[in-house]
Amino acid sequence: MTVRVQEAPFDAGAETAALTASRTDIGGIASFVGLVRGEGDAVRALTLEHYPGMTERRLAEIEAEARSRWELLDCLIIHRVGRMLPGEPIVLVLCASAHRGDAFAACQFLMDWLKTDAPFWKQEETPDGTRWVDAKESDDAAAAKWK
Amino acid sequence: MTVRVQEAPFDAGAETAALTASRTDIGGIASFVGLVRGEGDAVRALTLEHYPGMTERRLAEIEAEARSRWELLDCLIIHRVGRMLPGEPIVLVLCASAHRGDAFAACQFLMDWLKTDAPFWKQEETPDGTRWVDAKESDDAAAAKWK
Amino acid sequence: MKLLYFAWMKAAIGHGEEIVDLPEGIATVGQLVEWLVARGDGYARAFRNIKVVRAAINQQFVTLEAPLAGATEIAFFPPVTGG
Amino acid sequence: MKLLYFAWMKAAIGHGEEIVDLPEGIATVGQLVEWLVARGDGYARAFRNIKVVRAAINQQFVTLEAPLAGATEIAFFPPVTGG
Repeated sequence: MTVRVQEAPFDAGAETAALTASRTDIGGIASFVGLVRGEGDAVRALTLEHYPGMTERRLAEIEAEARSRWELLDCLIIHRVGRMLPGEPIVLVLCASAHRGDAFAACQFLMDWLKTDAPFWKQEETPDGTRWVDAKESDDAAAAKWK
Repeated sequence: MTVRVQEAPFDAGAETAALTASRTDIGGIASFVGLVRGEGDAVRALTLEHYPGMTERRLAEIEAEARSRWELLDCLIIHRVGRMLPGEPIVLVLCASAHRGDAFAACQFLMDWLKTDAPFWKQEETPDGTRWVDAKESDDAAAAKWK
Repeated sequence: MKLLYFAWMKAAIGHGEEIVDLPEGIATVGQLVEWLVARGDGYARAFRNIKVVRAAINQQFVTLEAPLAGATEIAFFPPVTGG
Repeated sequence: MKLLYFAWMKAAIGHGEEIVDLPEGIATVGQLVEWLVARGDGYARAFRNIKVVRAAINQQFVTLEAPLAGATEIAFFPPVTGG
């Protein structure tokens, strides 16, 4: 059960291997990697700002909520901050369970809540300058279905 | 859009990296790795038998069905056959999309259909000898919800 | 016509593959099963619980009512347990 | 009392952090916002559309009606866009 906020890129494969190392009770691992989309050439870079302290606290709370709802054997959230280029990974969520249903549901729940309940903000570098990304109503709707 | 049936283990991280290499249109990759569970010491090894030819054909059909239902930028299914030990990976499904909802749904759909519609059979080695694993009604129910 | 058997059906029958010449009058998968069951105890054991037996003609799932016309490869197997 | 601003609110106000001494009579987050808005154009711009402004007291989300009692760190920010 780990939450990390970091500037460095992550290696999803190595994180998965670390999670499964020397144990034989995990039946499945559902995971999600979010990447910077270039939108053609419209986005040249993305900078993630966050609220240090509150971010880690909210991620831990969201992760604890997931563990209370589903049978999880392990769980990992890594969210990057700082500047990153199109194609680079932003976020990783791994959920390990004995059964796939719990792993899938928890992973999707964590991503939906991350999008609406963790204090991160995205700023895009475009050919016309920088702009702050607007929050999406579809993200609020996705998160609301778990309430 | 790739389907592989193989005896060798796979590297989920390397497969993910290959899928995203040199492109910037992918917003998210949902993935699932299924592992051999040891059930304490009750399962010492698992052997996967399959129907060569029909397996690849069914996997390709199931994958095409997923692509027709959701907006996928890429998709990968790797299913191992032969003998494997507890903790080893059996199956990998990766679904890449511009948006996470499509990636998650397609990944879950592929796993559900794999469980009920692809000709694989599991045999367990237990302390009391080998036994063929029974099909689960819960898998049929999971697959039926997509019909 | 090539017949294939998998998993515990293969174990019960004793082999996973055979070539057969069907007699006249066997037109469906169900009739083929009846003919096989009459061939010996192994077949009878493999097909004992016909409800759980799955069949495929030329690598496509079919029901027991499916006609054999055009079939070159017929497979019988238990419910699948992959993934 | 420490105030924090993030994203475009920080840009509008010109800094992301400040220590303030509140005058008497400011008891809720909403009253704090009114007091800040009166301090200058940057604040007025940051809080122009109050509906989209989110607030946290001591790193917990709160509404504009929340009392300031016990608050040591108050943050204002736009709707979040992580993940």
